[in-house]
Amino acid sequence: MSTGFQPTLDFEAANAAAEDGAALVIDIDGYEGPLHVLLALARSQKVDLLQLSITKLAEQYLAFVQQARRVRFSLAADYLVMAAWLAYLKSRLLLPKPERPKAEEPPAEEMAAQLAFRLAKLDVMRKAVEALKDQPILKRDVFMRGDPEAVKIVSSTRFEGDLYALMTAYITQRKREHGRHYAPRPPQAYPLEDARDRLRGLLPEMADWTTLSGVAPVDQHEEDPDGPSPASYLASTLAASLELVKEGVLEARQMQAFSDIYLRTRTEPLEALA
Amino acid sequence: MTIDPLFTERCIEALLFAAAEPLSVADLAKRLPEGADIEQGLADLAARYAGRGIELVQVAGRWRYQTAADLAFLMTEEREEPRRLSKAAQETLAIIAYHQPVTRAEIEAVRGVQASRGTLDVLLELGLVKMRGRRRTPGRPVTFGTTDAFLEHYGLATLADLPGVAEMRAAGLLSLDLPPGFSVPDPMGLRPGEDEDPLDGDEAPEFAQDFLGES
Amino acid sequence: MTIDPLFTERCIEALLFAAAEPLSVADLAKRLPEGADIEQGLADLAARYAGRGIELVQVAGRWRYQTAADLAFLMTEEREEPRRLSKAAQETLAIIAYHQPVTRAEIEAVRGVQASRGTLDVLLELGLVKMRGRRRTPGRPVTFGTTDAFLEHYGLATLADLPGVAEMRAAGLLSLDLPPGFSVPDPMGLRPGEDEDPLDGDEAPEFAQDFLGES
Repeated sequence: MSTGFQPTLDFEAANAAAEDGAALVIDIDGYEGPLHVLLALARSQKVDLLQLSITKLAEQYLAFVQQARRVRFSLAADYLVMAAWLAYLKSRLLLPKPERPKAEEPPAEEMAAQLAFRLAKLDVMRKAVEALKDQPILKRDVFMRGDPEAVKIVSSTRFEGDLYALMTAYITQRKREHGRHYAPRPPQAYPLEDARDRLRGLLPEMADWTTLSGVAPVDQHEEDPDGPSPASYLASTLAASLELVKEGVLEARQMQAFSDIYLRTRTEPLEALA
Repeated sequence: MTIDPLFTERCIEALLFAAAEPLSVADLAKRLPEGADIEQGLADLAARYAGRGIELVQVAGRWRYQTAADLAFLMTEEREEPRRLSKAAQETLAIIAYHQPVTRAEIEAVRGVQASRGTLDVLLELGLVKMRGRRRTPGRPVTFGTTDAFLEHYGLATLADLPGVAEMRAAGLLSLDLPPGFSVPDPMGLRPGEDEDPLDGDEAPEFAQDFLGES
Repeated sequence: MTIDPLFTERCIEALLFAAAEPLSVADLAKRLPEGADIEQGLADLAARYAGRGIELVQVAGRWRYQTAADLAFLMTEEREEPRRLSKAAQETLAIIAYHQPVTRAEIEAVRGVQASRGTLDVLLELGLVKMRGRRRTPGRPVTFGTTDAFLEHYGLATLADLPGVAEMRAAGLLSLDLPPGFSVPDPMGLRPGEDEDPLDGDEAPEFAQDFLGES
């Protein structure tokens, strides 16, 4: 329980306070909305909620809002709308009745009765909260067997799970689905430039015929799983070797289709061959 | 073959005592010899335990033993720190319990405030409240109701055992449908009774429409 | 000050019932009002319960209730495990409910994991899910949908009553960071026969496939 205004606990004080307009200790956070304030005010009138004097209630509410605004400047809009409406209702109740009521507007008395009815409804629910709290509550007032025996008797057709669980299960998956991205990694290729540079560096050592696979860099997949594949090393080295052949610094030969390719540094200049 | 009523009573006693959760008559019937008068046995047993340190009670249509409420002071070690419900959550729970099935808009109409996000969530998560279905009105809003766990928590046999429910219904305070012609401008923009069909069909919506049309 | 022996008896009764393990006289003395004759209370209680379905016994110097030995046959009957849906089953059920008619491959696409064979079987066995028909696409995969038992369990009148995006948002399940275009399919969106064929009689396609795979 908050220490907020409790008119039911201290009727006389609250009533006396209501007379001189200081009905409420202003506690905006203690009231959830205009209806809750109205109910607190109405209770201090000590009458049947349905017989309530709306004009008196309106006065008290307006005073409350006035004072509350002094305490907290940014008073919620709902409080002010309710204040305006109450002022309007009060004026209609006080004014002499027009001979022909305007269409679309129910009589002021009826509007007042509706408000009283709503307050009675809210009041009865707040009493219900108290009544429920007075019930013997499990694990507070009453206790089940502390050490049930091992037998569990549960009918197998019953299973657990409610709609909320179903919705939660659905949404968690859909969220997961959206979080999942397919990002294919483009295969790493052994750059042709690197292959050419490397092959040029190797030229002095390649006086004898050497197989292409012997020249290509060895598989580095172990150390660098994301690195180029062995096929890429081989392919780039072949392409580079063909370029070097064209430049005239390398010789290549293959005995027949699909057999090994051999490479060797060209010793005679290209022109001599031509 | 007739079954000794005392034997039936003893069997029920043992089963309920050993079980970790409340048992229904059907649960008991499955274990007991055929022909045993279980209803009678439960009644005998309840009478036998009346006023004892432990009592036999019916919750959510099932039976369980529990310690007598007046001995709660002894149970300091068994007591669990209860999860405290906020005032708003308590009020919302009460409205759902007494008005079910009830829509979110109707809860808000009674309270005069919009239900904050967390309020219903907490009740749903605690399993005190569940979604029941949909109202057959435009928009088909979801309706809420209480669970068996709610009844078990508050030690209620059925919803009819909610404190004061009969008086409230007699006073017309549980009807979600306000009398015809309701037109209080609501700061929250909620007008129960205008777009709502009555829950139990005890107040014909046509009447409300006719009334409005006349003026 | 003397203490009513009956009150002592009731206190002991409640304490032994609610305790998680057997209690010694010293344990009881700590909780009971001073001056209570605990030995006498225990003796009275033991006498009261003699021959009942539950009995008060002393084990290793501590006291506890236990079910009568001759009723042990009640306790040893088949223990039915509570049916709690596994997380995987719960999730699969949710997808089938919202996306039906849906194929196994589509379920796996949403879940991001392969549906284990058991998961769907459990749902089929519980009668929550059924095979609806065959999709008119290459391979003619079997489609799954929910059953009437599913609706009954969740208290839904029709599939159209499944909570939609609005309710999910209201329940705080949908946050603002959802990608644009997120939508929840309408479970009534597809009628059987539109792009699926009904299953032929007693066809059991899952079985056939599994057998082929095993051989």
